[in-house]
Amino acid sequence: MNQLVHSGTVPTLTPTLLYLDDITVSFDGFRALNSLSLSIDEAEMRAIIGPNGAGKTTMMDVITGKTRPNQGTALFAGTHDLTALDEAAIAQLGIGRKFQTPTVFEMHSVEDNILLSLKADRKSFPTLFSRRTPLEKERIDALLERIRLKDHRKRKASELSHGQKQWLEIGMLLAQEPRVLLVDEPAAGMTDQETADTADLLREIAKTRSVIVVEHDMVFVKDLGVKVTCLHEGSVLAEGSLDQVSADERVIEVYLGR
Amino acid sequence: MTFAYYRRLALALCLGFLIFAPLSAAHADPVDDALALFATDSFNDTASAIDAIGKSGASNSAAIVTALAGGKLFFDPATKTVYYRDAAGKLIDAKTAAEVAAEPAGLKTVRLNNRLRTLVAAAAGSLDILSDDPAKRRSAANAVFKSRDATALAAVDTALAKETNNGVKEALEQARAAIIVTFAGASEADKIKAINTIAGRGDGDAAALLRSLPADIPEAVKTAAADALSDIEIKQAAWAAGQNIVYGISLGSVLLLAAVGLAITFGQMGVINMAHGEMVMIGAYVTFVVQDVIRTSAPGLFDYSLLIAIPMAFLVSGAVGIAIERSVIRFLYGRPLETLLATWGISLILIQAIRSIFGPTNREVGAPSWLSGSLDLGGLSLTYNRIAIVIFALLVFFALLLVLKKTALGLQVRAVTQNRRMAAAMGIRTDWIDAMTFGLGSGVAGMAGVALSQIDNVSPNLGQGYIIDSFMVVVFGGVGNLWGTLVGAMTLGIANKFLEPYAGAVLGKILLLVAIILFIQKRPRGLFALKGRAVEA
Amino acid sequence: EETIKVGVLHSLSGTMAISETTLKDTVLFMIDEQNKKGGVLGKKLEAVVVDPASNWPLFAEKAKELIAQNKVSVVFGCWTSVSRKSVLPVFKELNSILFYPVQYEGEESERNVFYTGAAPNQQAIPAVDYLMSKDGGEVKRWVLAGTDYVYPRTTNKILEAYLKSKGVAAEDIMINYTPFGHSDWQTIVSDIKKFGSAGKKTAVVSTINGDANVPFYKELGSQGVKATDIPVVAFSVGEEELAGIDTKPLLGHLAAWNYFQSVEDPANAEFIKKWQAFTKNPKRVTNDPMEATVIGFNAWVKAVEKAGTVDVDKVIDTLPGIEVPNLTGGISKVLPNHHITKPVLIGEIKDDGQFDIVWKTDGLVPGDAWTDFLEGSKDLDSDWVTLKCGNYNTKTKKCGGQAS
Amino acid sequence: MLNVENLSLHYGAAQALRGVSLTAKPGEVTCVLGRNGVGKTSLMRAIVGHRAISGGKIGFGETDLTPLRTFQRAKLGVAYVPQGREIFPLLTVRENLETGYAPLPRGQKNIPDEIFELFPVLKSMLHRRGGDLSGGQQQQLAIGRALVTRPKLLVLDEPTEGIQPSIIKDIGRAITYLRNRGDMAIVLVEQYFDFAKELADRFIVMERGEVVEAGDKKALEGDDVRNRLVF
Amino acid sequence: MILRHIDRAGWVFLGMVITAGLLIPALNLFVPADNFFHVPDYLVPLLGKYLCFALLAISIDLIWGYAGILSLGHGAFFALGGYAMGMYLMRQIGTRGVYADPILPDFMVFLNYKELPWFWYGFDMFWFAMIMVILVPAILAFVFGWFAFRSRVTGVYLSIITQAMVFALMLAFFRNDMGLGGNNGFTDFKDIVGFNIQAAETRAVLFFLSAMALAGGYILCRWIVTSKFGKVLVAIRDAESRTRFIGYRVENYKLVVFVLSAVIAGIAGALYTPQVGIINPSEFAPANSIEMVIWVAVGGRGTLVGAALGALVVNAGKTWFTGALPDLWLFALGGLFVFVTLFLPKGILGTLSTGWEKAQRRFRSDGSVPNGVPSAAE
Ligand SMILES: Nc1ncnc2c1ncn2[C@@H]1O[C@H](COP(=O)(O)OP(=O)(O)OP(=O)(O)O)[C@@H](O)[C@H]1O
Ligand SMILES: Nc1ncnc2c1ncn2[C@@H]1O[C@H](COP(=O)(O)OP(=O)(O)OP(=O)(O)O)[C@@H](O)[C@H]1O
Ligand SMILES: [Mg+2]
Ligand SMILES: [Mg+2]
Repeated sequence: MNQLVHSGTVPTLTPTLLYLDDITVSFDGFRALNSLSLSIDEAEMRAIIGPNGAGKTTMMDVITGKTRPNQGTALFAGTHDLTALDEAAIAQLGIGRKFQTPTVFEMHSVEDNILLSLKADRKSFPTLFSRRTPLEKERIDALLERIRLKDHRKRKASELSHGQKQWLEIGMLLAQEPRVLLVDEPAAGMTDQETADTADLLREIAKTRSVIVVEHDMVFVKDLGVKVTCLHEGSVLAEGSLDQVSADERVIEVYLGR
Repeated sequence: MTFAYYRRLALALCLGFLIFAPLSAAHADPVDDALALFATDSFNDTASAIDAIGKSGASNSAAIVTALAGGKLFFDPATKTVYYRDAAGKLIDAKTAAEVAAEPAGLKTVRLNNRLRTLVAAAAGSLDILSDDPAKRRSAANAVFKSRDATALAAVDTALAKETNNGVKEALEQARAAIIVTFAGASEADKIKAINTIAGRGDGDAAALLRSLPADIPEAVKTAAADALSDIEIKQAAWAAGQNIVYGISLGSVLLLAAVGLAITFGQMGVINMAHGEMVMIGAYVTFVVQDVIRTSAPGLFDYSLLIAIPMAFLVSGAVGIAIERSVIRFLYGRPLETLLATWGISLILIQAIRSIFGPTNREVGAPSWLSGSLDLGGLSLTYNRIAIVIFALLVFFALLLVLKKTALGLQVRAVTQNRRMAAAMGIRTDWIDAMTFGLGSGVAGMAGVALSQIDNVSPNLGQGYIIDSFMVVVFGGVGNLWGTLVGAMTLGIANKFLEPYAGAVLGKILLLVAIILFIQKRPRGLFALKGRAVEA
Repeated sequence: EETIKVGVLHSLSGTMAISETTLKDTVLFMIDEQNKKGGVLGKKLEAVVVDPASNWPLFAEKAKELIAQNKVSVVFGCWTSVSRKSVLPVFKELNSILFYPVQYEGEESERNVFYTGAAPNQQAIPAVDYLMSKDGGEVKRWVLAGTDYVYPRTTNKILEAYLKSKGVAAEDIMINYTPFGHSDWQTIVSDIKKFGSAGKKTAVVSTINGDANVPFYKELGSQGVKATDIPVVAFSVGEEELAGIDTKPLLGHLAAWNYFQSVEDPANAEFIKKWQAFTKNPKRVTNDPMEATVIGFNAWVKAVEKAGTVDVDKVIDTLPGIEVPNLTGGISKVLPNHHITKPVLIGEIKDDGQFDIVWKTDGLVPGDAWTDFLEGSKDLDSDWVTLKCGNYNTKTKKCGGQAS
Repeated sequence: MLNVENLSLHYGAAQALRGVSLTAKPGEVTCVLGRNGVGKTSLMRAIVGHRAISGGKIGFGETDLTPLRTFQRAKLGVAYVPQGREIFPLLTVRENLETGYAPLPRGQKNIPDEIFELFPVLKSMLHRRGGDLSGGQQQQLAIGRALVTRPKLLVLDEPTEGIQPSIIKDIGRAITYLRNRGDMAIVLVEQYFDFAKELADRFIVMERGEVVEAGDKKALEGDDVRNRLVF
Repeated sequence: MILRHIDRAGWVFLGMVITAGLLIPALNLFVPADNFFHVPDYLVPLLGKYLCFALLAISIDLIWGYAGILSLGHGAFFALGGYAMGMYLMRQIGTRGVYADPILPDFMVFLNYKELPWFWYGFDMFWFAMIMVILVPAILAFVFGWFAFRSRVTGVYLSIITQAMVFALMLAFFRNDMGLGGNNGFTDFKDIVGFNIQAAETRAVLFFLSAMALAGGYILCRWIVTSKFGKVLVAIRDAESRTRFIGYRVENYKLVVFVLSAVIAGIAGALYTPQVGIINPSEFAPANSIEMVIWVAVGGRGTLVGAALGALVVNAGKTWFTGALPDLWLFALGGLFVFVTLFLPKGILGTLSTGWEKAQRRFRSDGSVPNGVPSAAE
């Protein structure tokens, strides 16, 4: 497993790695996030649940620079103001993301998808002159093995099935070796067995990195065994262990159902 | 000297026609002499002849001048006899004023040049000052205003006394003022009053008159004229801005017409339709063919030719569009860039086809009478054909908007372009929608061709001239947004017309292009960009 | 059977096709006529037609192809100045003959080119003279409107200098340039109207080219600019262009050419008849560049017959001095500067799309390669017979451009 | 009603389905189970006509669907909720639903109320663009859109993906309701085993493009099938 | 090794280009004119022109085929390179112009220029002109790209503003006031670095240089597109925003290729001018730029070799058609474009190579599919 996730990065001393405060995002008057506050510590895994449209994906959009909040603070490692940086800068800080609907480079082979994601200098000229090192090759192999796409490594990503793309995207995320992983619905479209496997993987990663997982699959969330935050209408509805949260009347009312 | 000629002529005509006082002349037969001058085929002689015939006292001299103006005065080079054709079309011997039984062969028209045309028009024009038709009276008054001929004063006064129509009356007063201002005998006070009247007119002609006042006028008149002139100039500057907007809207409408079809085939369907211009061209040729058929088989319908051509152009271009869609484009959905290649090829083929069929030269498309002339609104001048184009462009635009917004077609087109496979799974006949939409876009382009035939060449290259502008408009407005096309066309049109007077046509266009480039930096998805996740996905 | 090949280098597609296609047909017609007469030197003529597609570099390429690959003896071709400039080096390098049939800006005289269209002194200057005369309306104020390229630029420069030398004040001259294919003339026409309302007789001298003319005239018509108010004299509008316009509103506007279809002359009548028969179109019009092509063609035939060979050098040497009848009743002569003598005619547009000839020079005007009204070219002279030089500087007594 | 026999399908040279057979009857839910990449979606694509098949037969009632184009199948009453939602992103929610009018006769062009009862969120977002919705909302829209066409055969490819638990339950109830109405055959692709087990009247399990197990409700009780889904 | 990434088609192509670069001048210069193998004089610059176009097509394919930047204004860079070379050639004419002015080119004399405009300084020196050939397109591309890519202008919007750019340049160069010869542009060149430009030897050398430039341009582009950088470009082409989320600064990548592509186009233009003998604003015509894109599409977008092939096929076709079918050639050319899109959807090269693969497969296999669906691995 260590091969998958290098422990090369030195953890900063600040316990809070990601800090969101009073974030509001509105689209034509509709508040997708409503003064949301949240903080994630170094090497913490957090599960986020909440009804469809609660703002989970929007929150990730804010963190990764895709959406600019109308108000609020978003800090990374205490110093970087995420609302002022662009997507590439944020990614280079070490924030990686898996999208809700799998988005991979369709025209590239599975292998190249991973290669492009591998942690490396992202500047254009170094990239121009970079050549694949044996170390990189090893990492690619390990990752492909882990996401069970080794046999598909030469195939174009567009030819993968939906679930395979999900896995590929997880692989790409791992390849980046980010300090924070934002994982939006990793278990969607996976079998129960695969879902459990994903949970294993995430738990493993979370030993050294921070992870934010969004999922609707309660079994999976239970498997993760971490603190759960339930969003509703753009702000936090409940927070705590899964048992606590799922016992909350309001959570049952708006989310779990009876 | 033009002026002197005119003066003598007008005097003669006034005396001859208005007062009906027969003049006895010293010469044995002045009519003969005058007529002989018509038959020499020399412009100078003709000028003298016009003068002489007026003086000769011939009873039909008015008829002769009218015939001359209409190109209906003839002479027989062999016998030097002069004839004219009267209103009823009968050939009359100018001397005897009797109808000629057998038309002599080899008659030649007495030719006019611009100088003579001015003389004749003025002569014939002052006859109109007492005409029954107010429009004729007004134009006669305007002619006098321009000529400022002192001898017309009496006639103007007579006319003024009788005039009941306010507009004509004003024109007559201005004409009178114009005469007074230039008339040596008028008093200083009268002249200053006259200058005020002229200033009230406030147009270019008034300014021209004031500018060209003789140098030897009294100081007071001079200052009054200078004041009036600067007044007029200020007013004209204001009008000029208004006129620019009018020109801009008119250019914008042309752009809109040219682009609106593309807003469908490209904006809605996503086909990079390089053959769009050729659809416009086909529309223009349909107009030509319609007019050609009308000219040969039903000349009476000529005034309706455009009204007939519009639906015809829609159908023909639409049909060509459908044919193109069915035979080529439909294999290319989902490969938008290849539509560029294919439609470029199609455009070459269509250009050459038209060139092979109709020849490489321009074809004549005439304007129906109701489209010629212009409407003057204060200091603005709007030509009818431009007004018609503005109205037509807006009609087409809103009709299209209605079709796309209110019928199932509009929704289905968008569904098909956004996700072809899923649209089919929803039961939408994608191929039928494609064909109809492409046909609609092409048909609309064809209708644009009818309008453009009125202001541009009808040649195989017609479409090429508009294709770049059309893309510019659609993209500037925001692809897929019909309103964007409207606003884009109007913005570009007006901007162009405001830049042109300052920078010149070439530099103005360059500046506009640079402005577009800069604008797109600010709004990378056009004027009416859609926002939100939906687009980024 | 051995033939003599004649190259035809006129655009059959693209923007210039509209004008040039007719000239291609004219050459084919002339060849046909000549072959009926038995050809030249006992051999039939054979046309080699190519399409340079209004693409200037392609002109050079096609010229090479005609001369080097098809081995033509002479080429009739080009319309725009730039196409001529593009092929010049080719004709010099491969030593062949080009007959250029279109009015142009002058400032050129090449050994391998014969200019049968009008030089500025055979069109522009007489036209202005006419407008300044009593018959022309004694024009005092001038609008020089042109398309922004070298022919209008040069012509207007010459005219400006000429007008100033005639005492016209600078503020009485308005110069306006528009891009190629300009189609929105609203502003310019209204500016012209405004300029013309200063109380002095105003005229427009138009060097507007090609496609832009139709919208220009349509706008003149719809804004009611009548020839009696502000006459427009054009140098690039002929019968062919007018065939595409409803000319009723244009009555009386002018054009200056060396030939009009309406010229009353038996040779012309005969020519028109045969031409219409050849094209199987009884309405097909003729125009000035066609006449220039005809003169050039006949001059070449005559020179070949005189020289007894199609050898390029011999024919070039024989051509100056050759006299051929033109279609306006005179005899045009090829001059040592490779231009020809021509009459200058002014016509007014009639409502049937033809011109009414209202003025005509007394005799034929010899074409002048270098204008007398511009600084740089005043001192230049061209003579390929005695001086063997196209740009002989009469001051320095040197022939320019001969170093290589 | 639906009768798929011995179906095979290729992507280029690669074979994705090998002799797959499946039946679905009105008033029943047929579940298709299998791990990632075994060909479930490919099978659905074949049924709705998004992919040409290279062998076999698809019967629908009396009609043979194989020669028919996608929209013709939709006209016959085949509705599809694709994996990945495939919402028309720039159409509003209402317009997305209205695309379902195309195969309907004139009188029936309306949106049944039951859709809004099932997915109330759609009602409040009628004017929002489809692409702006959250993932789960889009999934709901996709199901709603399919129901607008009043299908006889409803093909659902992983419809619960990304949907919050309470609504999954609602969807389950809805499917039960539609099944019980008896006029609709339902084919359901599902990886969420418990959900499938609850709804399925019959099922197939696929592996490498082949059907490896088929049966009815009872066969799902044991661990056999569940084990099939473990890698 | 830079050559390692060249595939079979690439080697065939390089072989052909280099052979042609050597053989054609040799056949022109050393084989007597009546010999069957003689290449006539007029053909050498004509073929040289095709090579320049091929190089231009490669530069377009680099940005369009790999980075998804559809430039409808690439003619601008080509023409600017051509103009820079043209200015040098004009200054070489010296007193051999018709007005025999030692400094001012002819067109300036008759437009009454008193002295050389500032931007003409230095162009009498070859090295300076060569620097400009590279610098001028590069600077334009840099400034344009810097703004456009930073503002995230993409897709048709980018295409249209490139078109606006080339259109504006065309109008500007048409203006006689620009001091660049207006509509006529530059022509009637005399010599280049001291050699007569019309001499067969000079042309042979120019042809050889064009072939080398094409080969070099191909190798460079091929090296770029097979590098990781090239993979990033493709990623940008297919999913621009996704690439950003992985941390690549998309605008910089685009800017680098765009400038590079402009420089290659400029070099192509510089080689074009002396061989064709004229450079004028029609090179900026938007339709020309569209046509260039079409060469690439005909040959096969995203294949480099195909782009070059497309340029050769279309232009050779044009030469041939305009001579053989002067009245109808647009039908032939238009028909060719339609045919290619309908029947060779991947362009000529794309289709050839798919055909080759198929044939190979048939040869190798007996039903067993090499790329069969691997099942989810156990
Ligand atoms: N551009 C937009 N315009 C309007 N509404 C938007 C826009 N983007 C998002 N929304 C709305 O914001 C809300 C939050 O969406 P978001 O995708 O964050 O939800 P989510 O919690 O991820 O839901 P799910 O679990 O379904 O994925 C939704 O109601 C959505 O419709
Ligand atoms: N467009 C395509 N081109 C080539 N191969 C494809 C394509 N789509 C799918 N495949 C391949 O076909 C096989 C079956 O894919 P399919 O999408 O049907 O699987 P699935 O069972 O739906 O999987 P999932 O549960 O992940 O959605 C997979 O191996 C996949 O890689
Ligand atoms: Mg979400
Ligand atoms: Mg699937």
